Amino acid sequence: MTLHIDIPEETLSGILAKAFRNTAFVTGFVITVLILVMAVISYLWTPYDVTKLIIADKTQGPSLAHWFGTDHFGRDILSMIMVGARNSIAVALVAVGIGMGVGVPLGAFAAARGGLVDEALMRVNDLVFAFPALLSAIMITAIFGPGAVNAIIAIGIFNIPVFARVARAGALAIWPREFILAARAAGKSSTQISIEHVLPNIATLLLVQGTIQFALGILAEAGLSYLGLGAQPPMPSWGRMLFDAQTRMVVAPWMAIFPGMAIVITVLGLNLLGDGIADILDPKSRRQR
Amino acid sequence: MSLLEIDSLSLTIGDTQILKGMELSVAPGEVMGLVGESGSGKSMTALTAMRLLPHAARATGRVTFDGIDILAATEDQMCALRGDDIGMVFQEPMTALNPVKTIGEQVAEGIRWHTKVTRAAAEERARQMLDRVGLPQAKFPLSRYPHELSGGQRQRVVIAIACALKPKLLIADEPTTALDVVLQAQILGLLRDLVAESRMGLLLISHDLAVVTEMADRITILRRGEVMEAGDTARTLSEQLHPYTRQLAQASMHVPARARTHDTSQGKPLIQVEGVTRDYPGRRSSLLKRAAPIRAVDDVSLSMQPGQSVALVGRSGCGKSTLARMILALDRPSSGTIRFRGETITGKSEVELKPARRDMQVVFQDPYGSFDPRQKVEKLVAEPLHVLEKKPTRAERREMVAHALHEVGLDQRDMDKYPHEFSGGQRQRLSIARAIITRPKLVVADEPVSALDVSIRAQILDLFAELNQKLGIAYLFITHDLTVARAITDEVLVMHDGKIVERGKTTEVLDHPQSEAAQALVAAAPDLHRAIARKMQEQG
Amino acid sequence: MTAYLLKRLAISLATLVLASIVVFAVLEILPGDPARLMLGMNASADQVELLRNQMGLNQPLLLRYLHWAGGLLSLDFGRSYTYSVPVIDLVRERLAVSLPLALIALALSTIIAIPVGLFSASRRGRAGDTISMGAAQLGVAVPNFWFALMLIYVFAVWLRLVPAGGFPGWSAGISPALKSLLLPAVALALPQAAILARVTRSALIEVLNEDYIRTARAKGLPYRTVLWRHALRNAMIPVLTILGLQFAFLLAGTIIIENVFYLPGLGRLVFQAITQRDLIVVESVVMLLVAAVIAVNLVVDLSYAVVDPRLRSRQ
Amino acid sequence: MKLWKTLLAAAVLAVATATSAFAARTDLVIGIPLEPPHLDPTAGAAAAIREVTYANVFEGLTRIGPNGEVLPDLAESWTISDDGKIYTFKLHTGVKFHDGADFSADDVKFSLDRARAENSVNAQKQLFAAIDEVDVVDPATVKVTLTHPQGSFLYNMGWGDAVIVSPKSADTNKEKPVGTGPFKFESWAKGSSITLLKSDHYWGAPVFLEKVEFRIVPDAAAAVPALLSGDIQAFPFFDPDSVSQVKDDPRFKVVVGATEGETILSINNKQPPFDKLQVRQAISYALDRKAIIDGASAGLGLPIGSHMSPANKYYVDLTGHYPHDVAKAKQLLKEAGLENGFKATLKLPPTTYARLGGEIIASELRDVGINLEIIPVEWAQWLDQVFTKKDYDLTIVSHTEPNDIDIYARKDYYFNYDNPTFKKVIADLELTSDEAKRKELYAQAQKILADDAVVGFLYELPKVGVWDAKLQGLWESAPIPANDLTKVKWSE
Repeated sequence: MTLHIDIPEETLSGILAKAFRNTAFVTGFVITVLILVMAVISYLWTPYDVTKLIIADKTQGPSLAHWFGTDHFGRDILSMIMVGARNSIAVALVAVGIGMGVGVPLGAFAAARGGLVDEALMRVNDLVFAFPALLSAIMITAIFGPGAVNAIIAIGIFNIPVFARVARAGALAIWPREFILAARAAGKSSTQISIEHVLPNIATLLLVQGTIQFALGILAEAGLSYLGLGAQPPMPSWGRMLFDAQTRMVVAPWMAIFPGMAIVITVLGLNLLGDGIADILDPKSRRQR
Repeated sequence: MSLLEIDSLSLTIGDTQILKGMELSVAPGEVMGLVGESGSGKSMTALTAMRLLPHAARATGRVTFDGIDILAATEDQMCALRGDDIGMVFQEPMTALNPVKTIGEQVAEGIRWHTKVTRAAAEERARQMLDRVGLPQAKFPLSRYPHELSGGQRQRVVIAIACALKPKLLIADEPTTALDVVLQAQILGLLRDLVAESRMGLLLISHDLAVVTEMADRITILRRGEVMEAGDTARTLSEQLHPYTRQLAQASMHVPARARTHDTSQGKPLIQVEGVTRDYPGRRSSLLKRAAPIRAVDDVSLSMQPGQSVALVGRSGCGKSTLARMILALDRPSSGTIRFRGETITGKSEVELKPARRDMQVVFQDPYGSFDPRQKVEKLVAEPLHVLEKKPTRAERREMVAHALHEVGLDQRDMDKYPHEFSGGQRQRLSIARAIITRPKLVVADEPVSALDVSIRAQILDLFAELNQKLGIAYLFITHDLTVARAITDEVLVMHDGKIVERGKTTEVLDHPQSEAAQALVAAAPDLHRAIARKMQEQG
Repeated sequence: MTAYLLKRLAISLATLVLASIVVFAVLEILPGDPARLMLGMNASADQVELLRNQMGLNQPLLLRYLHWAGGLLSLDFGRSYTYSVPVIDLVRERLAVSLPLALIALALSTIIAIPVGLFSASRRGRAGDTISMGAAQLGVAVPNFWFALMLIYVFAVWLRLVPAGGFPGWSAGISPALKSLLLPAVALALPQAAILARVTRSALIEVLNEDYIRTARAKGLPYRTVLWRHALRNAMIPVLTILGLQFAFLLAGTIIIENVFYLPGLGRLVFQAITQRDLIVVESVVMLLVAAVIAVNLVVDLSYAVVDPRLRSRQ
Repeated sequence: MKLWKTLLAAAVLAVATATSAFAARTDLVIGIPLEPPHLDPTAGAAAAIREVTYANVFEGLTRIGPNGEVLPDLAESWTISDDGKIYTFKLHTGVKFHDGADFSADDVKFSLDRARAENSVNAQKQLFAAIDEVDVVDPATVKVTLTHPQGSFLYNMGWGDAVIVSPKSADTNKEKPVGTGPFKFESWAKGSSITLLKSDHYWGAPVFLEKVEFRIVPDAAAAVPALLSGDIQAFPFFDPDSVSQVKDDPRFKVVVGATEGETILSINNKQPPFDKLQVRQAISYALDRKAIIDGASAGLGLPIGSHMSPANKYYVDLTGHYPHDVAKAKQLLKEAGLENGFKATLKLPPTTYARLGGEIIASELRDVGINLEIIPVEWAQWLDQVFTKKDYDLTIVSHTEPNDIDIYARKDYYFNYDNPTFKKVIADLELTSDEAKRKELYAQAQKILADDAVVGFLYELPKVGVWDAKLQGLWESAPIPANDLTKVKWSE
């Protein structure tokens, strides 16, 4: 299987014009921005203090005072979702950063070198892929203890081979291009070529994969927190809120519904954004109207 | 009565007008040639006749086949026509066949679908058909998969599929563009015979005036979706009444004006290739048996003088590109040595190669693929400056780029644009600007004009010729197109199966080829002069 | 073909050996003493030390690795620290839950996804496509444990159609056993089906843009026939890849779902074993899962060759 | 919201009535939170072993009743010598083990000797420490001689660890327990459930249930739906935190009883700054027990002021010793030179009360300037790091052994608390038999612990049972870990 990369030959304004005609992109973009804005606002203001427990107010249903109700410690769920967004975004984003930061150079290097280096790196990749990701994440948190930082590491490690693979496949599709040959004829080293020509041309591919991994990271963080292995109190996290909610589903279903929806909407937004970007930048996938 | 009648056909895809008031007809047994440069709407005409247009396309006008209104027919009616009464051959044989089905299945499928015969009967007919197109059962059983065949063989399979049910009309859309000249001649011969045998109408679509002239009874010349001129082939091309027709014909036969000033026999050779061989590891057929390596270049020796323009011609796969890459030190020979200006460049590291790189540059075939779309012209054209001893300042760099652009006929303001803002011909000029910016002694050009339309190609050949004169750059042209070789080179090397089989002055070799390989190339090369002459003769 | 097969096999084996070293090393640094856990708060340090000796925890590292790895080869996985029964018996019991669960979920997701993908691809850009792909987008975004919670409350607590969790065992009869696997399987399958449907659709669309589809259409075959005969098989490679990944995921990644439905499956066994520091169980189950993933990948690789004749002649 | 609930209730009811056409049931599925590692109560400490086997599969000479009283069991009656050193037990006759073997005095001698032997793996060997000699008088009579009089001997013999086993099956009880009880072991699906069946030849009063399944439900989240959907009919040890989910449902009965579990915020007394009395006292003032009980235990459980169950006869109410007083706490921290507060860690084992309580305590201590980092740990890590290596600042745990105030006098116990006065009081207690004097000493001990604010005393862990309203005869309290099913039946 060979990857085919179409390099769009368009101006930025052309791409933007197209972007804002793409429903998936616009929807995804709006949702993602809203979530980000919510997370930023939470630094400055939340309806209630999420570190303050008011046991007397526990498990109140949605009302004007508490739009999404309160949790088992009387904390405002809306405020917790706002602050929790911070955690989810931070964990997923840093994990993507780790994956990209390590994976992309590895993949690009493997593609540039080829031969034994490539083979060895890909076998290591296979090795990591052979471990069920969640299981390994559980083991990692079992060793280092639960917490947001270890969740980031656990998720980030499994982003590495993903990005390495994507970067390698993308780079392998770029390397046979004539402009690479031209650069080689101009005496550029493979590292220089990787940086100057290969990476910019697979950037969109990585961007799309990045949004996918970002979304998966949010799901993974929620899963780990749900098992009690993610962010620890008093830092609210969406997965942890679901963990707390599951024993109170009958009396306080809002405790499960709203954080769950926050996850769904965020992941949906990111996936739509990724789809939109892929759609806009891949001329072959132009929708027929 | 015409078999296919296209009347005031207009076609839009989205907001783009593709065809405007298109008129065309094909009579039974007639070969109609449809000629035009890229983007003229040739292929869309063919797809309209098949009604295989993209979803967003809207066609108005009249298209009738055998009395049936194609634009109004139901999908079922069209399915009954396609493959049975109208066959179609496509341009790209490498992708036109389903990779996961055997050639037998693919040929028999249409037969079974239309005639409802048993599998065995359909396979028998498929076998006959494949035999007819030159793929005899003994060598090419039905169980072969497409990837086991070469490009020419695959095109034969596609023709077998299209002609399996002896359609009344065969549409061939650039059927030979992806093939080398020798294969092209073979496939065209096959098409001609098949059409004659069963009195098919043939709509032959091509950008190559010579090919169409050789094949067609009548010709339609298309430009930007409009018919420029249509009529009897010989008359149209000999009279050249329409200015566009004349422009096309002249461009096809264009030879740049060159004064031969470079004496080729004296001085130190610029490049010396001595006994160079390049092997690639072969496919392993089993675990234990290591397959014999594939020898791409076999003990080749040659030398070039400074300022000399040399053509390296040969059929596709003969090893000419591999040889060129080794000369450019982008690939390493398995054995033998290459010397550039007397210095060995084989086995040197990138750093050691820097001085050599400064003096040799490359121009590639594809004007689209040879530029990184993410970088601006300034950076792209300046890329070879990387090998200079002293890195130029930014101002110096811009100055050098501006100069190079000027030399290739582009404006210096172009350096702040992206490559996609240029047309194909302009990009090839950029490519040349990049190649000459370091003032090299040698430029290797790998099929530099074969992807260009004829009129553009003439301009680029002129540019090459001009620069050769002005800067004294030596060229090594890699090409399968003898007209290019004839137009611009002093000497020709004919390569076949990894070996150089003939070498000599260009005109001598092309007019009196000695080796079998050279003879085949010369015989197969389409030539507009000859074609028109022949047509005139036929018609008396 | 044989060369290709042998090479794949060799790579798989090497990966397996490397994986066993990684697993062993990782568990070595896992904090917590299994012996102390078994004896509880009231045991003395001497008692703990005695037990550590009995469990062989005080032997040198390499010796223990070789002993363990050697055991794996002869399917002797050792004895569980907490249950003090052979690990292989535990695994066999748990596999009787996890394997059917994974298979049912995989079957469900395939049965849902492939037709939806075909439907969407053939109606590209139309309402049917938009709706089904919108649903798929949603499906991909829903965390499966949250979905499982919602399912439990609707179907088990409110409607009481199926058990809320637990597994009666196959001895209780096929029907009750299957019934208790239904909700978990649905919770696992739907998000996977969403992914698979999207992959199927995009693979099909990619294939439908290929030249040979036009060749087939030019033969006079109707669109549907072309879709089935020419497009689907070519679109199978990415679909197979995802199926392979999903099986691996389903077999191992059921940890959360098995916890939500308290099913006695492999996922929960390993999760419990980690918390209880039943290292021997963790090691064995992880290795088993890794072996399963590698085996599935191998099968997928080989099935590529079945689907695509080009790979058959390549090494 | 209201209408929505009514509609759903109607739907649920409709389905429920359609399926509930059963007569007096004889089967029961009981949910237990932890899976026993094996089923031999004489060879392991896990409470889960007793929760399955005690009084059901295995029986002892005596047994503990639902309120902690000592009742005769395999011993029909007994006499005690005047010096309190010789116990003569008269045994029931016609008793058989589940494998058909006859029960006799030989089995009693075997069981007691096995438990106190040098290489015994019994988890509570101290129960048998006072035994000097066990003699078989005749097949129905056993004489036990003690080295010194021991008031709690009959009580000790009622523990799960002191059950009588047969020499024939003693070694295989872990996997296939064989006892004399009314239920015999049927099967154990690891990780899932343990099934007991009614024994055909039980010596005592016949039991009502035919089949009992102990389903392992480790997760509070899974327990509620299982209960609501009727899969499991009783959770004798229900997570108090989940009680709100079922307490208004007429189908279920919620029973709150007492345990011997003092839930405390353990403090490492040698770890600065907790070595300062003011700091520990500040913590005690900072704790709001009511909020903790409400938030971590659904309002169930009694506050404590020292290490003693309010149900205990030696209990002294010291809950007023440190009232919730943030200002006072801050004042004390200032006196300790920590007016700017400080950071510390709080390691939490995986129980609900610890995890929830930890969050609340962290919030309360933050109010006085102590910033706690919460570190959740598994039991294995907790035992290793906190209990054994004493590598901790604060932790929350429930000490469930009855009457265990002496742990504060133990050498190297994980509190790192060393007070000679307290040790003296505990040593005196050992030697004192006068009840008034004992009461006085116990009061003194409790007072010292409170004064020293050794740990943060929180509340007495409640035993919350939830079961089908039609189910009768389950224990309400848990004087010892057990699920005695001998009196359990379904009402008509």
